Amino acid sequence: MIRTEELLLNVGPQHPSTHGVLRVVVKLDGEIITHVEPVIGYLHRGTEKLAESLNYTQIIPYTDRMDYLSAMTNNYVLCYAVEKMMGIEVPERAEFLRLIVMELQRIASHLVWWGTYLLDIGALSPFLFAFNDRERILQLFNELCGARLTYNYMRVGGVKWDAPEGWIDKVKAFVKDMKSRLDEYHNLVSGNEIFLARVKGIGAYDAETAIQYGLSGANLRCTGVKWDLRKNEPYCIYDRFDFDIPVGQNGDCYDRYYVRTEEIRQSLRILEQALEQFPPEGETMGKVPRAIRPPAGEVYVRIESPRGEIGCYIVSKGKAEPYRLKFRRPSFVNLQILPKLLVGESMTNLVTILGGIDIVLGEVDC
Amino acid sequence: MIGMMKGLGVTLKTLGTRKSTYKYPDEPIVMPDRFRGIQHFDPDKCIVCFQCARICPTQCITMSGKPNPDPEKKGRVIDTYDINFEICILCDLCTEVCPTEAIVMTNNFELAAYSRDELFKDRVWLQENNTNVRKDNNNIGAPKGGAK
Amino acid sequence: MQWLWDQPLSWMNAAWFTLGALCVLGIVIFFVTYAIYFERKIIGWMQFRKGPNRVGPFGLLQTVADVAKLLLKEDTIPAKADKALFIMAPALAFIPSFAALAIIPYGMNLQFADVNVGFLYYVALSGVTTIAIVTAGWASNNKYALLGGMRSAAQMISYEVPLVISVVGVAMMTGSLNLREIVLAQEGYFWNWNFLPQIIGFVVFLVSALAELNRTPFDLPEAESELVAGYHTEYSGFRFAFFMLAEYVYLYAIACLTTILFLGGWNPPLPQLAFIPGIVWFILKFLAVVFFVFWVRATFPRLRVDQLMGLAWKALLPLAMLNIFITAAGIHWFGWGG
Amino acid sequence: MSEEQKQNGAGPAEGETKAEAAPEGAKAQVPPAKTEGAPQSGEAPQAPPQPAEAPQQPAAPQPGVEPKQTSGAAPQPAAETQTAAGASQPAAQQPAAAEKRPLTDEEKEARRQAALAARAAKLAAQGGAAAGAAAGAAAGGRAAARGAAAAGGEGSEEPPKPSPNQPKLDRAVQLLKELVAEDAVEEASLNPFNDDMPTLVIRGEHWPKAAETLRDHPEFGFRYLRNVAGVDHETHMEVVYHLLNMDSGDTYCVKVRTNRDNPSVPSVVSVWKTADWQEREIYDLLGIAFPGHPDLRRIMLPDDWVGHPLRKDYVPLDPEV
Repeated sequence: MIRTEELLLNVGPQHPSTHGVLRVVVKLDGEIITHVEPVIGYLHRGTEKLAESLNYTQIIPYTDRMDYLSAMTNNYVLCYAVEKMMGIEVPERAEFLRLIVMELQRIASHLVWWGTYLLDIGALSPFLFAFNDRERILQLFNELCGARLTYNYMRVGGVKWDAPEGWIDKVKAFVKDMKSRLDEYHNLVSGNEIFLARVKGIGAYDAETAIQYGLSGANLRCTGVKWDLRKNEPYCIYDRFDFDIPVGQNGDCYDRYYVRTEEIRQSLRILEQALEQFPPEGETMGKVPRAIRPPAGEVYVRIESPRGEIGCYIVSKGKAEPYRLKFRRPSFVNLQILPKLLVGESMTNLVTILGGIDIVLGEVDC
Repeated sequence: MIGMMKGLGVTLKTLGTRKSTYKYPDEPIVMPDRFRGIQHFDPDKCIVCFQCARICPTQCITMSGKPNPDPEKKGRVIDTYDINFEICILCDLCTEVCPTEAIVMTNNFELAAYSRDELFKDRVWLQENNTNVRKDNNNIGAPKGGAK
Repeated sequence: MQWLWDQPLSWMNAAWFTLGALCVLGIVIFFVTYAIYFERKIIGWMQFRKGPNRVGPFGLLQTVADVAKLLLKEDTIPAKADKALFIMAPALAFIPSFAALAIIPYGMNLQFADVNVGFLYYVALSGVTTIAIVTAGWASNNKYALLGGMRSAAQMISYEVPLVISVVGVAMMTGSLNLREIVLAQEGYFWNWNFLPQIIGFVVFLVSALAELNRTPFDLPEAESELVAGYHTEYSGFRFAFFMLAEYVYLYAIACLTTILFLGGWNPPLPQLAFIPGIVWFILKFLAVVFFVFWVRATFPRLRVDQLMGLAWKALLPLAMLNIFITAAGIHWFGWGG
Repeated sequence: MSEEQKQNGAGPAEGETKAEAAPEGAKAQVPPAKTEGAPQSGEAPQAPPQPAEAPQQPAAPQPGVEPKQTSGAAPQPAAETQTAAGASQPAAQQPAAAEKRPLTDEEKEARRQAALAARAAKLAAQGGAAAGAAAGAAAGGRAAARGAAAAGGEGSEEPPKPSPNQPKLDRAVQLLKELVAEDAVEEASLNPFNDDMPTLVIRGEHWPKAAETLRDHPEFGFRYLRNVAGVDHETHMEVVYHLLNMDSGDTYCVKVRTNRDNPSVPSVVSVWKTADWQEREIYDLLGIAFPGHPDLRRIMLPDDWVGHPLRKDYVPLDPEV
């Protein structure tokens, strides 16, 4: 009688397609996965403990390093929370700058996801296509706030830097080019039969499971649930622009791909309208008291980051440092569904599904 | 099959397009003015107010002042000023709060070193690092709303 | 080299044989270094970037530098690896690939060995490499390598079948397996090259050839994103160079075979162009096929293992069979073939 | 924050002794009006929370010049908190003499009084005596009208404009009392910072049943648990759940309190699957046990880690870090 034994395989923490230091302990029966157990914590830097001894301006550089692919949305969620507690009014031009910068960040983050996702599935060129266009966004950010990845751009009450002259036209030029580039991406990949065969029907779940697991962002919208914080709980000045929310039907990897690529198109639409209504001049910093001390109390604020709903829960005791600061990180919550999706799949699908959920380990371990 | 053909078409088209590779080691990359590179420190502007040391999120600035040598001027003069570039995250908060723009960011970013203690830059080194210093030092954190 | 065959073996002949073999080896090594270089250049150009251009003028010495680096690299053998198999696997992979080059006719009399079952000889030898890859996967005592080895065994065996059957059509049309006859049968204009009447056979051959070479979209055995590096995860230094060498020599062999079997070897497309020597046409067609393989690698994603198997048995094999019937009907009613 | 820097910082920077920051300053007699109250009702049900900077923000705070409180619309609390933090945290960018506001005597006297009260409260908090004192007490001696855990039950000092969420809150409390248990809800209040998000504090032992009702009852329908956070107030530990009803867009905040020595809150993984890892994280960093959790292990820290870092009394392994 042949005695077969299950192969215990450690995928990660150092592995080409785990998008960071995630270790997935997998029991394999041949190629089929029988048991999955994600292990995280390799990138845990204790941001929440550190934040308890830093004042609010000092925490902002730490939020850049949480979800390092969309630092702007992390900055915004912290500033928005403090502004909501202190009731600070952010001037018009600062709001516009924040919106433009966040939407550019969403495009950049989706481009990184698109490139690495195709690389996981095996196609080499899309990764270079995506990074070639993302480079233009990084140049824009570099000119605006002096850094390519960790921007430290927003301050409580507004933004630190005003747009240098000529910057807005560069953004307009980028938005125009990106539209045609996006069609080229679809030509390169979206119709490719091999890609479709690799992605359709993989890692599917229904709306009820998505809500049960508290998923957010494209992982929730791919099942047909139309929930986007920019529309359902508008913040910043999102309610002034019209854009629609792409929604998938059957919640498989292809729908997540469709929703995210469609979101890039919608972000371009928002950017166009925002650039037209951009106030020519105005304050970039609201009236902020010298020492930022939110009154005692607590607030939970949430915005739509490229990976889902990022929330910032601050309990303040009236001091300059938060008494307790907790970030609701979308990647951390979205990763919980991985074991449920992987059992019974093959090794190759593990990479496709993990890439589809689009997690960033800096945010998972916070 | 059409999808694959279109894909092949796209890659063929990119065969002839302009390439975007930098010739970095040969031609240095020109960074925009606001780029946050390594700091430049100007000791005589410094009034030893410890604002930068206090605001630094990673506390990597250690400085000490000494009473002014010539008797008639009061106040203090900077004695030692070190930034530990092992943990400095170049977040530009120190230049933001400095009232006299004694510390400003430059555009050069080459910080690679063979040993860790070379990353412990002292006052003299920071003073000499004065190539392509940043002009627009928007220090909004400084008192009086900073030099706009 | 044909005139040497009939004379009895003497020291003089043996020297000629080794000299011939060495010069073919030289040509192939030269091809392999510049195939790697051009592959990286072409794929680079297709991705908005310049390929290697730092070592030597225009980066021409890049592959030479790589090979030198591999030679100097420390040759690690994993602790609990199966030492004998681990050492033997790379050699086992390279030798058949080089031996298979003997039967390729580059010109009318430019052929190393005129075997009348040329293609069969090639298929037999390429089977040996499959064993080498499986032993490499098993011997390096690494789970990823084992998975890579298993996958490649399944893939290469199941793609040899459509590969062989798709060439049966060509053999039927020319009436012989000797590669030189096959090329001679394709004289004249380009439309009586084999790839037009045998268009199905051509497509099936190309697809299964890609699978044989473990190249995208079938590069499952060394799928970077899942299996880290597949069967040669644990190999370093010169042993790894052997695997790379074997892969590119097979690319050379398959490209030559495609030119011979389907694109009319050294025959010019139009007889009026016959003043250009045959070898130039051979090289042009050969480079076209190689460019196509690089082009496919830059564009397509990878297939999953079960899709791969499904494609081989459910799509390519029936197509190849169909091709045989069509050729048979063609020969019988329309008088194709010699 | 190295010691000597604090001395230098405190020494030259501030002349007068700075009392422990009483965030609202002495005179918080009028709780800041529910700034978002009035326009709230007009809001479409789909998007109740009003972005903070909606025009209805009556008085933008004047940073340095606001000694008096303008009549009805309270300026932002930060504006009147000109008092720099106490010795422990010198104000970050507090220039010594740059914008000294003229302090009225009455203002100075009030601040001293607040400082004394704050110090008393701080001692009380350390002593842990005030068992009943909710989180509010630890926040310093300001009037009880403020914020979430106001001692006087829900909204005893009803703000001039009753906020639209008030009826929802009462309905929720009443429903929970009926369906779960008489004493299920310890407190209920509206969080003024969060567009009056109704906040309920539910007793630990009734929490599983309450969670069930919150999710399944047609009136609640909170099928989406968006955030689970653990907070360590010196006097007690708290687990905060933020719930969302996707159809109506309401968000509720539910808190469950537990003592500090062996904190435990019943797990709700059976109700919302998303709580699984978030509870494990709270267990890992704060040490709150979650009976009923399928697989309660450390998630962030190595398994052999000693202690729970996010606790206030956590002594880091090597203090230099």
